[in-house]
Amino acid sequence: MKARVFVTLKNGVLDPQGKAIGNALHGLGFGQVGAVRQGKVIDIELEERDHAKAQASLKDMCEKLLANTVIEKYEIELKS
Amino acid sequence: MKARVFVTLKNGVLDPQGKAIGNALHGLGFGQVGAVRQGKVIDIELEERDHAKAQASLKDMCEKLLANTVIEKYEIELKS
Amino acid sequence: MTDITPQTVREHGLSVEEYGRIKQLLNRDPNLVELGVFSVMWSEHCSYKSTRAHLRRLPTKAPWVLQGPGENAGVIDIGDGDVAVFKMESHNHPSFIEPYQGAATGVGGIMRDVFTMGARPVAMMNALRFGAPDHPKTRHLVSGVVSGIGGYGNCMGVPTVGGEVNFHRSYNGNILVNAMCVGLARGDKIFKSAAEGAGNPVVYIGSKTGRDGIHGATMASAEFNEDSEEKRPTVQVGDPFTEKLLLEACLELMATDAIIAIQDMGAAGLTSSSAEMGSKGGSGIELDLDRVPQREENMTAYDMMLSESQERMLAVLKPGREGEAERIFKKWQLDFAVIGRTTDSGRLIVKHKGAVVADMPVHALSEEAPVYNRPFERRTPASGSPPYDRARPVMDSLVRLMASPDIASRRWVWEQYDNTVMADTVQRPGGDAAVVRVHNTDKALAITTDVTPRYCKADPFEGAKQAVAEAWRNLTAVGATPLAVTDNLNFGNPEKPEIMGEIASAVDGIAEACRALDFPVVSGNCSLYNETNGEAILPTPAIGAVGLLKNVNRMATIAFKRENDAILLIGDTKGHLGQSIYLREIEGKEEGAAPPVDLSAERKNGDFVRSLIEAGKVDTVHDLSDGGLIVALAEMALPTRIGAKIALPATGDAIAFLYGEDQARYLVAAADAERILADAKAAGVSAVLLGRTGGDKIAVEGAGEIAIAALARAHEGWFPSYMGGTELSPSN
Amino acid sequence: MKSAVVVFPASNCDRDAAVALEHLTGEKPHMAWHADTDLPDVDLIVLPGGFAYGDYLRCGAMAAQSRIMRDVKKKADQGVTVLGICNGFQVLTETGLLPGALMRNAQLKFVCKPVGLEVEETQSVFTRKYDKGQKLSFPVAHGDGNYFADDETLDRLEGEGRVVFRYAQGENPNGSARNIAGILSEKRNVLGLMPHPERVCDPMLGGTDGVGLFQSLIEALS
Ligand SMILES: Nc1ncnc2c1ncn2[C@@H]1O[C@H](COP(=O)(O)OP(=O)(O)O)[C@@H](O)[C@H]1O
Ligand SMILES: [Mg+2]
Repeated sequence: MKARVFVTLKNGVLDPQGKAIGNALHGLGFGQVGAVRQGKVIDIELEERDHAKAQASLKDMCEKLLANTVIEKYEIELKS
Repeated sequence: MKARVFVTLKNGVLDPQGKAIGNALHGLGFGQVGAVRQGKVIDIELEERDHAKAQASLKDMCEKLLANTVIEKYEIELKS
Repeated sequence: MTDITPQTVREHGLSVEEYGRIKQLLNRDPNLVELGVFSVMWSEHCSYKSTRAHLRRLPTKAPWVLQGPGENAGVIDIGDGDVAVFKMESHNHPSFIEPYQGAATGVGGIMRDVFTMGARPVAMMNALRFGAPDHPKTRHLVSGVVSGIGGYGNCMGVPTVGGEVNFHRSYNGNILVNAMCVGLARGDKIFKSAAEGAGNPVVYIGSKTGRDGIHGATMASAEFNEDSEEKRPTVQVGDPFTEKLLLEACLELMATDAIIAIQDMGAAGLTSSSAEMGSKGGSGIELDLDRVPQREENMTAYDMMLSESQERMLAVLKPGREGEAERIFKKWQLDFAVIGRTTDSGRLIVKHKGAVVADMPVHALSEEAPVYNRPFERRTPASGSPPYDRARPVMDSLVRLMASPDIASRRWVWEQYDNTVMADTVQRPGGDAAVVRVHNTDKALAITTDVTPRYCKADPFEGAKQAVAEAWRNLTAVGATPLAVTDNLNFGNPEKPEIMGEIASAVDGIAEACRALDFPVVSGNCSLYNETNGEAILPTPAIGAVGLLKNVNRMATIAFKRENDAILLIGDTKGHLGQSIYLREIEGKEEGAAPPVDLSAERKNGDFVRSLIEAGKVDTVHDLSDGGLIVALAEMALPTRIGAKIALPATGDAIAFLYGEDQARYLVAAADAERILADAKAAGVSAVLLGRTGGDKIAVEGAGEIAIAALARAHEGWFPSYMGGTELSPSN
Repeated sequence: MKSAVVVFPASNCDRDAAVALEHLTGEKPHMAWHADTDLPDVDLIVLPGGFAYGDYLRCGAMAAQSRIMRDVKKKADQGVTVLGICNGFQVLTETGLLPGALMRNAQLKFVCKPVGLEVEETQSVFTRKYDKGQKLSFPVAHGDGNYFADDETLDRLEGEGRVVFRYAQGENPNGSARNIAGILSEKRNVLGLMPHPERVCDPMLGGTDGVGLFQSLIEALS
């Protein structure tokens, strides 16, 4: 099974990196760009058939390691 | 319109971060974890109604700034 | 197996003659693996085929040189059984394509060259040249290179203590990233790369092998053209964490006596490390590629032999010591595998999946590599002293110069490098030379890198002399005794006689200066083909140099320390404005003769200044270089905001006197002028009293004055405002 | 005072911390390997600067999960004094021994320079030898020193006198909330700070402002 985990800063936590990308895109002439936020995407291959189990252990991984929930939130996407 | 851009290392390019995360997950007892790769996700708000135009300018942004296509590849996801 | 066609040969960067020679050496046609191996071993990068004949003219010996060129790094004796190990290396092409990773892996590569010798790296330097500030790519390259150097070096915990940054349009399409590493070891614990003896295990240490940078070495030996960015050759990604583990693990293994030979896998990885170790040890090597730790699936023998995956080492151990070594590497979570053994066959034999996939005489790969006496034309040096506007207000020009790209403060750069980790950095970036204490002692190494490419363009011989002289002077200015040099020869396409002429003259210039100053070359690197669309970079023979302070408590820095100190100028001033920063920035002229270098004056003046520092008579010294006397004076005033008031000597033009770039000169500040003037007279050194420190201005009688605050704004402002708003670092 | 310095694979200020400790206490600290299960009985545990496990993912995240940290946590809970410098501070927040998080520097660059600090709190084993409001200069060297916590936490830290060091006016090098440079745990036995006191314990290296911190510890713990 393959999973994709997104780890992004919580709303309200300042994201200077996103802001810098936004500014740089403006500088390059992409005037239509509004807010930009940057996060991490972590692709994980899992040896696990059971969808629910996979979901549960991914949640566990996020809580224990992948995200720092003081500042970050996460989303889990399971692909087949 | 909202877009999500994924920038990840090309296959075959060493991903020290992914490797380290994989090792750490193993250390935490997640034995079912196989290969791990880490990339960036960039969420962009766009003032643009036309789907095709949005797609084209996002591609342009990726080529010019968001990805270094020597080592990275990108995917664009447009939402509404 | 793929047939070798003329096109395959060409794609491997080999000429028809070279291919013929390979067939002759093998007595048959090579297969593709063998062709690949030859192509990297015979590339410019690995074989030095264009420069080798010239490099022989460099002086490389002195009683304190324990290892000159020919090993991974040079080694010099610094007393008490301690040695300094150092080398400089370029990562120019990869850094242009992927600035962060290119620069990062450059740092990683040069560190491996130093710790593979058994030394712990203690200081890093970097000499960087970028295109014109207004070129659309420059900011992005500066930002990526600087964060790449920091990203790698900071994680390694080795302080990056200095370097150079220049801008010039000739580097628009070919930036230069030269990194230097200095390490410390005990003289009786130096490791070399000669794989002596037969039947010894060959072990692979470090990261797994992937298909990284295959043909990186051949890429570094070919000129860029417009579509090479499209072809996008693979660039390696660095992993400083693994390198840190590799460093500690290697040093731990080196503390045992299990190692016969060890060599980093740099450009051309497994190929060059095994061939070089075999050739130096006069032995053969048999490798079984099935045992190589692999990161990717279905790797071919060709892939593995040519991979440039980073953070790997090859070692030959004493038989029976494999277990001990393996335990150490497992502790550090690194891959370890016995992948072969040494033989007495003199051949490099490579097996893969049970078959022999390559079988070549080791000497054919290294000693038999082509050496070219390429045709060269020495250029007639530029001459004359261009006219300039003598009525221009002196102090306005000073403010402009202080804010010009080549003189403005590099604080924006060095604050991104951890320059104090290891708790021995005694002089941080910003002075004449960095000073790093030898841990637990009162002695210290002084380190600098220097070259003035505009002088080298005008006159490759005098320019190269100047680079050596300036490096020597910078070490002297902190009070160190200059000991030895590493060089990085960055030039254009050596197949052009005028470029080859630049190289030949530059080598002569380095050789003459090093000989006159007792300053042997102990290591170095060449980077050629730095051209885009036929336009070469300015000739840039970067000089890295190391000196020794026997007593770090007797050291000088550039900052004025007290009010009312006498300011003295050591050395003669003729007012040489040809090729000066003043002419370029203020008059818009890159013209005239490069300043001539009188090596005996350098030596005499430098020895005198050093003797003052050693005797404790002087603690404030700055050598004069870019921008001449007045820029040096401003730089001495800025750190402590103590001003100065000087008078011009009676003769000559103020602009030439203040901005001329005559060589062999220093400014010193000390309480007692009379004593120093008397000492100078006795030593036959010319010295004049210019004025005194004090106040919050730089004032030159008859030429005006300027507030230090205004100079500080100009000096500190340029870099941050130039880089402002582009703070996107490409990684993480 | 007996001390231990925890060594993660890519700690790189472990030696600097050990040198400062030995120099000031006259005793060599115990160097504890990250894979060890427990620490010896000591008065002070130091988590040094560096890059622990390469600082991939987030600084200190993987180190927080290492074997030795379980014992550090246990001992901290029992009241043993713990000092986290730079990367050590990051590890402490990731472990939950200190509140908040250290984010990427606001200007997105690694920063290495001496910065001005103010001693805000002298009621601690780490700062009793300093004066309240005393101005110090310590070097910083980090890419992720931007202290973040929600307002409630920040108010509590300030209210309970747990903000020990602040960056002086105009000297905040990383965008830290309320100029916070170092904070104490609730029980006041754990200090995390981004600047490096161990790099300013030798006049040759540009100052001795860091000595007071170690002398405070010696006085309190010996
Ligand atoms: N310009 C030079 N001046 C002096 N020595 C040089 C120069 N270029 C290369 N060398 C020496 O030639 C040897 C091979 O260099 P190189 O291939 O760069 O080594 P490595 O493979 O260890 O990086 C080294 O010993 C190096 O010091
Ligand atoms: Mg080498």
